[in-house]
Amino acid sequence: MNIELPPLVALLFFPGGLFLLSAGTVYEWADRKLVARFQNRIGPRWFQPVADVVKLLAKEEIVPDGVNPVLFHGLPVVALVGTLTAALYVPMAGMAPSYSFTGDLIVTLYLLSLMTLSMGLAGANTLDRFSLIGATRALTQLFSYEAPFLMALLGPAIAAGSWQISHVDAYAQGHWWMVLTQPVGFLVALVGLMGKLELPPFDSPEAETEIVAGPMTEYSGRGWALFRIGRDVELLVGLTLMAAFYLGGLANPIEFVLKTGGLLLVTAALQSLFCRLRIDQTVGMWWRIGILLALAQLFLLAFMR
Amino acid sequence: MRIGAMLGDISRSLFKRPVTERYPFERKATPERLRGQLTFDPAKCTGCKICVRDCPAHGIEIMVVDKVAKRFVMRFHTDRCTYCAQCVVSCKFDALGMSHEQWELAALSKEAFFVSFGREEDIQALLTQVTCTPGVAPVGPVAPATT
Amino acid sequence: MDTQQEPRKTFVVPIGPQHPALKEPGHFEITVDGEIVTAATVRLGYVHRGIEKGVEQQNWTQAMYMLERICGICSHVHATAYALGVEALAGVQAPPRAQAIRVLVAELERVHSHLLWLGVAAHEGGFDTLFMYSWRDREMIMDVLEGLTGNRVNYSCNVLGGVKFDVDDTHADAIRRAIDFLEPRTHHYLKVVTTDETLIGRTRNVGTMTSLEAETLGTVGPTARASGVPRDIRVDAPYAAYPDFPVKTITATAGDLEAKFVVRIQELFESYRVIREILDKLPAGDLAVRMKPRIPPGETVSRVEAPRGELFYFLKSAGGLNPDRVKVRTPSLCNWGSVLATAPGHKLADVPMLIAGIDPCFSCNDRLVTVRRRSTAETWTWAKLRQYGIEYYR
Amino acid sequence: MDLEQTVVAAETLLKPFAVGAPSREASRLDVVIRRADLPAAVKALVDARWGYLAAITGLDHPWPKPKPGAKPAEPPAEPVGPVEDRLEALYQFVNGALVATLRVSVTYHDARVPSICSIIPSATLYERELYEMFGIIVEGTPDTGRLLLPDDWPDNTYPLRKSFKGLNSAV
Repeated sequence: MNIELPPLVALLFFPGGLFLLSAGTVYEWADRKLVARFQNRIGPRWFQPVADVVKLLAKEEIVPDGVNPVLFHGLPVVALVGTLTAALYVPMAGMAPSYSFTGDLIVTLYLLSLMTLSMGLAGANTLDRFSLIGATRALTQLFSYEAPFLMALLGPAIAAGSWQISHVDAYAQGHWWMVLTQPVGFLVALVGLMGKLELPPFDSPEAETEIVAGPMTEYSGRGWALFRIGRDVELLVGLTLMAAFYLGGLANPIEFVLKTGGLLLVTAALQSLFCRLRIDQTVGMWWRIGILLALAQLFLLAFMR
Repeated sequence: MRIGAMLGDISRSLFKRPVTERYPFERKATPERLRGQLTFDPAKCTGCKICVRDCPAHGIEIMVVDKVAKRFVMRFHTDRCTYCAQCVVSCKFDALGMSHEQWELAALSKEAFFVSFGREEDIQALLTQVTCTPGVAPVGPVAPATT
Repeated sequence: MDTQQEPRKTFVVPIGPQHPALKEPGHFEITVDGEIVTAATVRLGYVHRGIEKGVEQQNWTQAMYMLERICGICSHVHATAYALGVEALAGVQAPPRAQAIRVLVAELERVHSHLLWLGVAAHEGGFDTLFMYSWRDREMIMDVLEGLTGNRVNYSCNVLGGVKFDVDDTHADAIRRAIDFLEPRTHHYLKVVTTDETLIGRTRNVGTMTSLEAETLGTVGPTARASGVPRDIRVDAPYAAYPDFPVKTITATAGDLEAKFVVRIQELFESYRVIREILDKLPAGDLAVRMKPRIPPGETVSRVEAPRGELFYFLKSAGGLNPDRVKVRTPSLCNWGSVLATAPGHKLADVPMLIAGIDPCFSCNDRLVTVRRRSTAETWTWAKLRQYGIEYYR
Repeated sequence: MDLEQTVVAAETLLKPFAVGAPSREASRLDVVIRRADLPAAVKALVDARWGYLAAITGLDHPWPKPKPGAKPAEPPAEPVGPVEDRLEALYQFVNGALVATLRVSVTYHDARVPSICSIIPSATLYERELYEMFGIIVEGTPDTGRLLLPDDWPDNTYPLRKSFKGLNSAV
């Protein structure tokens, strides 16, 4: 599907700004609800994530002593802007990406990493011990999953012969689902996405039973709300990217909802199945298994072509 | 050794009703022995005050209106009570009991925690008596505390 | 940041008094080098309520309810230890039916406590699904106890000289149904904790304590039994109805966190068996004997096996209406040493699980004197509080 | 090991230190010892691997209030045994069904006992509690920081002594 939108509309309403924010909260709700149902609970009502954000925005923001205030206020904005911008290059809601150029896949991936990077810096910016440990863990985890995740997404790109997301999407629509032809890459990418979003079992950067909220410990009010929305949007963008690459592309909104919803169901199940991994276990797993699998997949693809 | 040992549980739960109770929208029936609000039968009370002596939380007061005519008023502090039912066991005359119907005892004001039991006219009698004596706390919800 | 400027300075991670890992207030200072723990200290007393002093001002009957409230999870064992001690001082024996009901409630309480622990320990390791399921199943026992005793936590089942209520057929059936439901579930949990790869990664060879260490550190209860030290008061010095309904001591040899999981879960099966046996062979007779309000002078020691280990009561009567001295030594206090001794060398991520491993009960440790400071005792109105907030941030 | 054997074992171990005959109840063995003998007695039990330290209980035996008109009695000179006007520390060891208690008495003005932490390291928690609650100074215990009482608790105020009637009156 392809609709031409005036740039301002694309930026503020669809597929940018307003749509992303509301769809992001909906996906967060769906994620929480699914995990709750997997655990035989009721889970939150549909407006809970919105209510959380509204409440946080209305709260006083406490700036702790000893932080750089510019960074403290700026980092949440950078994180959110990064993810919002990334959304412009993906086939959001089954529509063609608003902006597209050769190599936009790489740009998107880096924009998505901005989130984790900002969180790490935000944690390191404060004097809080929990934040510092959380920041160390967040950045350690970033360096471990980033490479395999990137390689796993390169697989479909190599198959399609283009590093442009819209081209890969179009290629995926016309061929077999790549989850069947490249199952290893799909697995690595899915787990990598969970690592990126710090979902359980990869949530040791913010393991509440050890370091409270990790890098986010000192954040309250607006900053925390922005990080949360940023994370929601990242979830949405990540799922869209995965569905476009591995699940036969996104041709229309219905396919978008079904495919990302299905992926969400799988990630929710994975979230509730495992015990949190220690940071050394996470890193060990990625470097020992994740990257090897991704590399093997990549070499195989290179030979096949 | 396997990965995801609880897969069976979570996939079954997806198709099951959640077990979460929707209190206060739905209330489960309370068991008969549930210890809720204290009940008092003024006809049976003899004013021996063993319940007052044994209460670990000082939650019971027995006011004597007329010892000879066996007219007693019990003042019960809902907020102090620990719901241990020692008074019910201690009472040799079965004058005390615990309700299993009145158990939602939370309230927004302290006055609600101060309940007087007894014959209506006895409470009234106590009230007039109390209002005549300055410095004595008034009696429960019939006459809300002014402080 | 401190570490960069002064590399020699230690980096201390404070856990508590308020911390998501602790469901009750306690304070740990964990010195870390990167992620590795190098030292650990503990500070208790945040929920110190002055109970040991408080009971000296209560009469013998009232004191029991105060002591029962030392702990919210193992409340019944406190009341039982105290009641048995007072009965020994007074030279009174509770009737056999009462003793059996005490043991019945104690075992039900052990089931509820161990299931609660299973959930908490899983949660500390970030395994929330196991936490939700074990607590869901624990609800069965809570309902049974509510139906049987009238309260969900502080059952107040004891009176001095016996128990308050009888177990009739409807309650016995309800208990049997709950046990029948729980037994297969418990088998399932045992399988989960011994086979799930991610959980084993967090528990196997973590916090290992040899049996010699366990013995010298003076650990008690499942913590000691997981290291192969068979300390169980129900077996060593049977009390109440345990001589008639003997239990088997469950031990493991590994001494790590996984062994603690296994020991506690296998104790559940033993509890189920004892509960069924008591229901089948409940002795007939009275529920309580009468006790005088004055207790003859003397001293006694009363020991009871709480879900967490040996509960030790020392009672002294001066012959009056009030206890002269009640000393309570709860199992958690014995087991602290094992956490502090095993923590160094582990990852920071293991610390919450190590703490949870002994099933600590902070309220149990902390007892004794209400602090009333006249100068600061001041009631603030909402308006005043708000004004203070505005002033503060101006 | 059955109960009688345990009792005999404990009696033999503690005999050199006992003051007077040990008193015996069904499952208890009380041995009064002198303060100076405490580490040696504990070491004897630990070396023989006789049970474990279950608790250290403090007791306060204040001098009873003299009856009106009567002259207050003189306290005995030798601080031994559970006499009045004394603080007492009970070291309770448990082996199977038996509780063996080492009883040490000290006077109020010389309330100090030697630490047993070099023999049983985990005793430090009990010793700190004993000090905080009864003011019996445990000489040589490794850590003397506050364990249970608040940090701003006044010094020389020991809540479990009978003379303590609440913070306001005690200060």
